[in-house]
Amino acid sequence: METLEQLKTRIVAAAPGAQVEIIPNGSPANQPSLLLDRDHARAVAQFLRDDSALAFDYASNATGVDWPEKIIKEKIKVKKTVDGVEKEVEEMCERKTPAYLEAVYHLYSMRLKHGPLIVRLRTENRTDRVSLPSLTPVWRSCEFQEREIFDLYGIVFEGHPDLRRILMWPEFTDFPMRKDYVEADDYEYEPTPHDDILAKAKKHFPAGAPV
Amino acid sequence: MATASPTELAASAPPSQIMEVAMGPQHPSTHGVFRMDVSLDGETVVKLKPVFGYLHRNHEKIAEKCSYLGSIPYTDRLDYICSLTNNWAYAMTVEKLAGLVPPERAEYIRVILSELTRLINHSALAGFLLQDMGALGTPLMYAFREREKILDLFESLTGARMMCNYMRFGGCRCDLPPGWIEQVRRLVSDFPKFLDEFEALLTGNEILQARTEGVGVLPAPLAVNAGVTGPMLRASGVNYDIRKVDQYGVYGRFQFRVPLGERGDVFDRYMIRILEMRESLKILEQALRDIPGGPIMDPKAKLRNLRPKAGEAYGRIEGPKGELGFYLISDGGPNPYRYRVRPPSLINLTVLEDMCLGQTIADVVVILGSIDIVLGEVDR
Amino acid sequence: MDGAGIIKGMIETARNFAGSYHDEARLTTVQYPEEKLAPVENARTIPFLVYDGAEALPGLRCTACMICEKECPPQCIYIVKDTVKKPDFVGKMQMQPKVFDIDISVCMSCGICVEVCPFDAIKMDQVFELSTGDRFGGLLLNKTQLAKPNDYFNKLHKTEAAEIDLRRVEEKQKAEAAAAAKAAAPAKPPMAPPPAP
Amino acid sequence: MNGLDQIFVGTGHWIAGLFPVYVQPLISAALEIAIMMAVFGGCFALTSVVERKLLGRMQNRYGPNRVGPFGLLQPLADGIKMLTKEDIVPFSADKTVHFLAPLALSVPIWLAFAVLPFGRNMSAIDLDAGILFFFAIGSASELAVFMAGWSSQNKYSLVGAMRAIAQMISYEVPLVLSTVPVLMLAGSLSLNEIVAAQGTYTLGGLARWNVFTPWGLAGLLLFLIAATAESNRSPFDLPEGESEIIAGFLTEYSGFKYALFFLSEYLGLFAITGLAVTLFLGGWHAPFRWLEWVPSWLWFAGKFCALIFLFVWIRATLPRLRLDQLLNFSWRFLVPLSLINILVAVAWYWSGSWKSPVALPVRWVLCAALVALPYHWLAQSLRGTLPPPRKYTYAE
Repeated sequence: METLEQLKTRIVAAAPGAQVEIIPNGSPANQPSLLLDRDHARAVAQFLRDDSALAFDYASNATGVDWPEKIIKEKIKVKKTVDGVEKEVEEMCERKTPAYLEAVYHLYSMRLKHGPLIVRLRTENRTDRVSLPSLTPVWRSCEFQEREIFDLYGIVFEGHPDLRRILMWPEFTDFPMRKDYVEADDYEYEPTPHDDILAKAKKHFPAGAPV
Repeated sequence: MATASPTELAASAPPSQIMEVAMGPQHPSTHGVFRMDVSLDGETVVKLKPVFGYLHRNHEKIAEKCSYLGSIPYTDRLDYICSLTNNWAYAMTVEKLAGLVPPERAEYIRVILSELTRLINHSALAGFLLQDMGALGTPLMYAFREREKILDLFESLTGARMMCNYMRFGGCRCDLPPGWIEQVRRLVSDFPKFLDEFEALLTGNEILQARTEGVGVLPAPLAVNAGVTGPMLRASGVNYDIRKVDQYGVYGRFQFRVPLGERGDVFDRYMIRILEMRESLKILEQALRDIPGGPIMDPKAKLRNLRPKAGEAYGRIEGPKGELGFYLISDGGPNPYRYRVRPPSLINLTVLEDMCLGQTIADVVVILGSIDIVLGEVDR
Repeated sequence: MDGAGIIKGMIETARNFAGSYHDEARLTTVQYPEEKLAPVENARTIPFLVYDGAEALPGLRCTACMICEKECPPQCIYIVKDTVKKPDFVGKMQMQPKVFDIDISVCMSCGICVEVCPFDAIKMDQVFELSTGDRFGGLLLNKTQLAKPNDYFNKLHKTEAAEIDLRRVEEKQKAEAAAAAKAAAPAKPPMAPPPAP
Repeated sequence: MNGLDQIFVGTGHWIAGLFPVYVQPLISAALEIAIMMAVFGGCFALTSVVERKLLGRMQNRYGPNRVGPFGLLQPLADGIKMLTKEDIVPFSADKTVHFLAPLALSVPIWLAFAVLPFGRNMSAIDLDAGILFFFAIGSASELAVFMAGWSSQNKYSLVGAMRAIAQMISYEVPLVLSTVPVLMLAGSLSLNEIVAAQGTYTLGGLARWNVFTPWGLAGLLLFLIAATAESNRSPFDLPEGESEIIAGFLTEYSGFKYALFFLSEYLGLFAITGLAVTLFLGGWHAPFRWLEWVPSWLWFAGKFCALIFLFVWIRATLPRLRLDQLLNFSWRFLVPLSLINILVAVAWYWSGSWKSPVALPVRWVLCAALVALPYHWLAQSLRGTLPPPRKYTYAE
């Protein structure tokens, strides 16, 4: 399998107008991934599957990941005139990372026995525009996994044959796997409560924790 | 009976005759809490929608609150028949994430334990499949008689029969007790006798052949596209065994073959599992022969607050049910940022409806039995 | 012949039927209350606290370091530190737990508390007849119910217990040697480092 | 020999003798009914536990051994459990039909025992058309099973009931056809005459049972296969296919009604086994002349238990057939084979007049071939063109 750079050039050549970005991976497993843009994703996926040299005919894993807004404190060099002198000064400033929901696909080739190629699709934001093109028409193995991502994360997959909740009951409204999910208050008595269970116990038995 | 296409079937029967039946969640042969909304025309299946979620306890959210060491016992509860292969998949992924290398002896112990788990799973499956077909208990009891011997071996090594919690990232928890290798060697030497007995009881049986031949045929291209993995995929003739493809652990050193089926129907899936058991015995013999001495834990591995560098890793093994994968994203903290399990049972169920259309209720039960699902892994 | 497969299967069940009367491998049932399986050394059900010496509470090895409470995946251990210190087997003053509860209805017998405990204070028991009618308090074991003597631990896990006892005896001798050396050291100038252990 | 053999008949007469003459027939009839219900009720209880113990032994375990010595009081425990269990009737069920179904099934079965000869002149009624009466009673069970399935208003019960109807009707035909050769050669429909026809012994002392003739052996096998289907037992237990449609027509029954279904299933099995013993295994005759001294009813019981063991043995081994295979098996295999069996009986009877010493083995081979060849061709046509044997390639 060629390196990601060659792959990127071939993808851009095959699907005109597709923006592809290589995301490095910090861990020693060195599995960098490709970030695709939303509107060309289906075409690129089709290319990845049908190209004879790549032949990624097996989408092993489709995962949802939630990246909420994070405030990063950074020291950046700022040119400031300190009492008249032009000087480089390090200054702390906060930078908000963009918040989005992400769907990660691990692609393998059963015919040529290579992989994994990791493909990432990101939604615009975490609140209203949370839709992504579904890859189920290309690989049917993503059918249940995309339903699970929709159920637990809330990413709406357009073009999915049968998008409904897979694990939770249909009337459930919230998305449990998001980082800012607040659990329903179904506290049950536990004889040894501590940490967050203790906090809940105190809420339920204000007179004092039932030690 | 030719598999009629869904539209053709639905059109033929007037709607009033279609009978909606909910098979499950309390049903004797759904292998756990699992429901299938089946609409029947007489006894022929016209539509089948699987419904999951009865055993969903959000294993992944729990793992995000637990430390890396803390979520190892939870992996036992994923596919509760093969706890050791779950442990291995998770431990291998954390080793990829944190860059740990288990010593030789630990790798050999892992291969031995995962092949023993494969024996348990395949023999139990053959027993449950026959139970679904109506042979009440006999094949299942013979399979469980052998399984008990293997579970006793697990108990003497890991402390528990099913919830072993034995493997750690960087190696294993404790070394083999004296005489354990000897007991495994004895078990491996007289397991083929059980297999021959099992095949004599079943494989030639005309009723079994009649009930399984041509039932639930899974064509190879649909299998590959739908992400089916494991014995079910190889029964359709696709040569894809992760032990051979990735050669993870020390599988590269063993000579064993990968049986491939021809037609991909229920009989092939049953036979593939029997043949795979024989291959596993070969691996076990080789592994028992040249297991080295030495430490069983990577000295560099820190069990308690392990904080791998920010990054992600996807590790996968050939579990008895298919490709069991773990996808971990770490942000440098003691808890994984994202912990994802790739469940072979859930993804193998994608093709359940395609295989069951046009068959009768009795076949739906047999086809579901041949897919080999465990609800702990499907619902997580 | 068409019925051959069925007849072969029938012969198989007949062999098992006959075998169950004489062949011990073909009748594997253990009649539980009357016959019991031999105890397995590595087996683990629920944790218990180990104490040395005669009485339970002062002899507890546990120093309330709360590591097991943090590491326990289902969080079923609840410890409250005591203000009074007590000498441990080497003589050093150590903390001790005022309250040490384990809710064995939540405990999943995974044994992680045993692994992470630096003082060998908590070990896995092998008792499994734990059923009780009382759903709330019955399965909450407190310090006194959990404490069990060291020789009970030796009886259960022989090899592990032997190693630990060996190690503790060595540490005790080392500590006494260090104490003796310190007692002899004031004769020499106090700055001399104690002999390397 | 005569004393022990006629012990029951004798005591029966003696008790009847105690009463005035005009009431004696009533008393003897009541006595016979009471004894039959006691014997076969007890046999039901015993068989339910012995079957579970045999199944257990075939599956490397003990089977029930906690209630009473060797678990023999288990039926008592089951009986009490059945009586004390709550009798749930579904809300939308058709109450009266739901209530009547178990009665409609278990009452006729008792009648079937009237004609069976259990020992030398120990058959309750010596009907001339005993077999006709037996089959007429036997076919009453379909209606009751369908009543149970339909009235429970449960989808699985309905599927189970439809299966039961299809199965019982299509296996009634081979059941009756396989008895035709016996009737032809015995020359009478009365069961006592049939047993008497098998009473003589060959020179070597071996009894002339029908099963020792080719058409008799084939007939017995056909009869036993059809009998397992009639009594809904193992390879054909589709009406209550546990693993597919939960318990078929029994799904909505609990408590004593379920026990009644259980009872009538076993009684049906006993009746059909009794008939098989009478028709093919020489009723209450001893297998050898020098064994004549053993009481006749003991021979009947021995053969009866052997066949019950065979049924349990089959139940332990074979998986279940699918409905279409079940019907194909009956109409395209059993029925033609039992018709051919009648021809074989004719050939056997016609060749009976050969005088040459080697006649018997030649007749045997001839008639056996006359059955075996169609057996092979019919099995071939049943399975359709044989798919090529499966070969499994091995990838390195």
